[in-house]
Amino acid sequence: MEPQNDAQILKDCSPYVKFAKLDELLALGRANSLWPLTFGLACCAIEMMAAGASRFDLARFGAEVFRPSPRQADLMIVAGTVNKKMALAVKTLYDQMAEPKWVIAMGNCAISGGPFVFPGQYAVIEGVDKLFPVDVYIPGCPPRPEALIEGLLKLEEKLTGKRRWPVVTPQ
Amino acid sequence: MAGGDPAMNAKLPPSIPFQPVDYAAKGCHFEAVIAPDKVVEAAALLDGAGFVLDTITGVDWMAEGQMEVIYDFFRLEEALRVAVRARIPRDNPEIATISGVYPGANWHERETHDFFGIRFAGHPDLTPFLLPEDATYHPLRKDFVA
Amino acid sequence: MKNLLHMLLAEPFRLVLALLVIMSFVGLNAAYLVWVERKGAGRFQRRPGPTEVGYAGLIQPIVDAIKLLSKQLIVPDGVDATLFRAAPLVVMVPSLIGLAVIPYSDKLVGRDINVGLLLIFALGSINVMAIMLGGWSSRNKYAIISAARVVSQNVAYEIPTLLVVITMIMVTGSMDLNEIVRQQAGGFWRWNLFRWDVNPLAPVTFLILYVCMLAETNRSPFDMAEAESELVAGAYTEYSGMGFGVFFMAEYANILLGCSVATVLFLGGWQSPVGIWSGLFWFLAKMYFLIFSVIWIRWTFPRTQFYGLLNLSWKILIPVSLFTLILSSAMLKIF
Amino acid sequence: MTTAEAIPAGTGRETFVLNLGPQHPATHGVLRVKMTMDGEYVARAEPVCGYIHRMQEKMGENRTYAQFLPNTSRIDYLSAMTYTHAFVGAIERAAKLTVPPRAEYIRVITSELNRISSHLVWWGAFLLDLGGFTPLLYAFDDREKILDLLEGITGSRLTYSYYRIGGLYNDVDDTFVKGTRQFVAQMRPRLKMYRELVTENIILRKRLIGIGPIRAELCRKYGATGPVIRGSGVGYDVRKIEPYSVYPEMDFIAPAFPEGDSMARYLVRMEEMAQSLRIIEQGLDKLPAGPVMAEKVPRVLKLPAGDYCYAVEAARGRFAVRIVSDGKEIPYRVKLRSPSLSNLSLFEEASRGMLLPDALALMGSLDLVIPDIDR
Repeated sequence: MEPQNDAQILKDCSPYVKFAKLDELLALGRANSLWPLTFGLACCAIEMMAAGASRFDLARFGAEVFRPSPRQADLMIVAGTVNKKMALAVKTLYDQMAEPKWVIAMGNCAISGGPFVFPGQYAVIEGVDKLFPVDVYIPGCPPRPEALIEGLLKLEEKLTGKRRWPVVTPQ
Repeated sequence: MAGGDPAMNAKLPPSIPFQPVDYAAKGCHFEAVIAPDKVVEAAALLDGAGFVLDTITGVDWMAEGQMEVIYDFFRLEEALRVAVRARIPRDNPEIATISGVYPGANWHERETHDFFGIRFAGHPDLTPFLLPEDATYHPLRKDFVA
Repeated sequence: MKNLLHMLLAEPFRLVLALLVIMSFVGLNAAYLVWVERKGAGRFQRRPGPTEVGYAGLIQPIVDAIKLLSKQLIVPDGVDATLFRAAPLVVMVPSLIGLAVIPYSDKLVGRDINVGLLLIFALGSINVMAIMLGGWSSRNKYAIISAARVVSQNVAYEIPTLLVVITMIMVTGSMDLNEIVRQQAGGFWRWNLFRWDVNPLAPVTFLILYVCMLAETNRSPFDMAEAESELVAGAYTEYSGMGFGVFFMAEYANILLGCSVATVLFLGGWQSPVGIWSGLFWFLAKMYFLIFSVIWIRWTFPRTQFYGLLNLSWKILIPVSLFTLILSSAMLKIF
Repeated sequence: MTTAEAIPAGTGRETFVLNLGPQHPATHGVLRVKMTMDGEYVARAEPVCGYIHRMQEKMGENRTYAQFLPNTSRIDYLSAMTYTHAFVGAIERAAKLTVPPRAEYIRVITSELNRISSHLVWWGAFLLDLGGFTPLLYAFDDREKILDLLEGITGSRLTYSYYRIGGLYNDVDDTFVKGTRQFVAQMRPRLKMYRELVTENIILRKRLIGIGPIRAELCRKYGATGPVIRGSGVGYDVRKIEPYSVYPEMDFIAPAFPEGDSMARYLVRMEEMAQSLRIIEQGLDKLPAGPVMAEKVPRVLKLPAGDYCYAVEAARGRFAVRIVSDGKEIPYRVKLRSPSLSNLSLFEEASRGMLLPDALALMGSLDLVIPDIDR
């Protein structure tokens, strides 16, 4: 009998074996209850606050519970420039968060160092993905609160595989 | 001291060699170039005359082999900005601290030390201020390479 | 023989059933009070609050619970692991026990004992001990400051609470909660809140109990234990996942207990304010009104200063409650 | 009750170090404060900066004046307009450019709008420090209206870069003028509501009155400016003392409260918002017609060698730019004198012996923007 790989076995068995939906339930739970860490670095943090405020209201998606302690947060929104002095602290915060955890890199600085990168620069980290894995990148300098909400929906999509609202393309 | 508005002249300590500057073009009323060892004395005089320390900064004149330290002062009661400049050799940049006179100078001097490597003799704590704790480089020197 | 059978089978069964009902009641309440709080806060702050997860965000608490349950439980290096794990278990106990003796209606009571009030206040401080344990065992400076604060706050506020309770025991002459409620039958003017004849300062007494309840449950404006802008997350700083979730739930369970006690002692429990159709509905209505006011206060006032909090207790609440105690005992003696 | 006696040496009382930040809800960013605590009393609070140092001054040295312009709105992102004003002001001074009056008026109007939005963020965040959450959302609600107006003319919500060397990026339209008038009319009753709801709240007053007193002399020694020094009774305001742009033509006062406590600084900022509304109204009334860009702004801008300074009153105090030019296209040195740095530098001395929550209230009342300190 020829050797089969795991995926093949699973595929062959799939008509007969039904896997529990627990994973999907957990994913749904996690996606709809993303508690961000209260962690603002620079300009983008103000837009992050604006996204939590009345007009945009992250609470609609259950994501307004900003937890000041990394232990209780699910989502780290890196909102601003990370420099070499700060890098260790950001890394520590990420390590202190309980699994499962996600990271949104908000703004150009967090994505790539943004406008603060030039030949011979001595301070900024050129993208937080050099420190830890990033799930969603939101470009902008700073991104609008709508963009942050879109990023959050993208993260939910990544978790559940389903998109909450259809994507609106500009006319 | 020559020229300028007499009312303003009266506010300045007479022993510092202030020269009037065209405010409309430069944004400063008086400037004085003093010897590096006179800095503390000048600061004490300005403090006595009620000036506020605006900022301390350095300029790296690499071509001339010099570092310039610029002390900006202003008054709270009227528009009167003065700058005091002192030049020190670039290969041994050392100047006395004025943090004993103006405690607010502490951070400005630390920052200037960070950026230019200018040592402020007698400063209580010249550890890096804006740069990482273990930084040994001085990025605003003109010959700095990252 | 029949008696023995009753003792061995029916009564334990009834107790277990009551406990199960109370546990689910507490769980459901804690979950949905969070929803009310989030939705209410949204309304106070001119925003919709949770809307997307279920109709009007109604599934939000369940989703949060699923997420918290599935989070990693971190026991950080250097903590006292036993105490660290025990604290969240202990914190729920007093409110569960307390709710077992609260009369929800004439018949609906977990265990109708004649020292119910004593039981509640004898065990009521355990949750503070749990917060202290959690804070102390976390080996986190914020948590330790918070633990110290919680203890001194509790010491300060336990005294006026008990003075008020003693006053009420004297006024009603009973520690049986159902008996206290029964005495208040006949309409809202018969509630202990308006018993001018024996306690002319009854509304003040109620206010003291209410303020103490806010302080003992660590609610704003007395939320010293979890002073977010000062102490990060206070005693809970190191707790992750459900460890934090239990503390979070216990806060609401304690509010539930506090508001229930206040309802029973002052607002006539399950008695109707107009004298007819008394029952469970009135109890819940009064209790939820009190809970709503607690939420309302949280989103309206800034936090007090810690010495302000202690001053309030030692300099105002304790003398006033002592005065009401003496006054009502004098009234009882004279009339 | 607010201060403890200094701990005498050798009494055997144990202190511990509490590390506040770089991620802490009260530090509004990435400031770190090393606090030596005696129980809940602050024995020594030493701010540690540099966690968001972004090389702004180095960047000034390796790009042209126009290329550095966007950076100026990212130093203190809450009052981006005033910071850009200082930078373009220094260049206009050096290049002897005359800015058309319409542009100057629009600069003043937008700067004051920006000041209100900055103070609103401070107000909300400060109340958040004190444990009141709701005011933040009210403040942001009002702020959104300002951002709508500014977005309409600049295209950006936060980092405007609206002022250009010699004038403005573009002219304002009727929508902006009408909208601003409407905003001023709306904002006055809101300020009254804030006063009644928040300022007169007993808990707030207890937490602010007499807490964190800062004497005027301390401000002078440390170079603290803006609302901090005005809260100590000194009416120093760059707009009044060293006027720039068209501020001399405006009728307003620089409010000063002599108490020096956190409440005084609070009241200064609240009153400043009302004064800014007055300035905006006058600016709209006097708004002249005409171009918004100076003629003959050189394409390749080279400043004559020398030093050029320009100071403005930003939302946090005196912001000054010093440009050292050696006659090239690229500045030789750009020094940015930020108000937050000087304001924070007195924290160590002012907070000694305070309780932790009071020290945090004091820090909140200084209104810090950390990237403004670290640059």
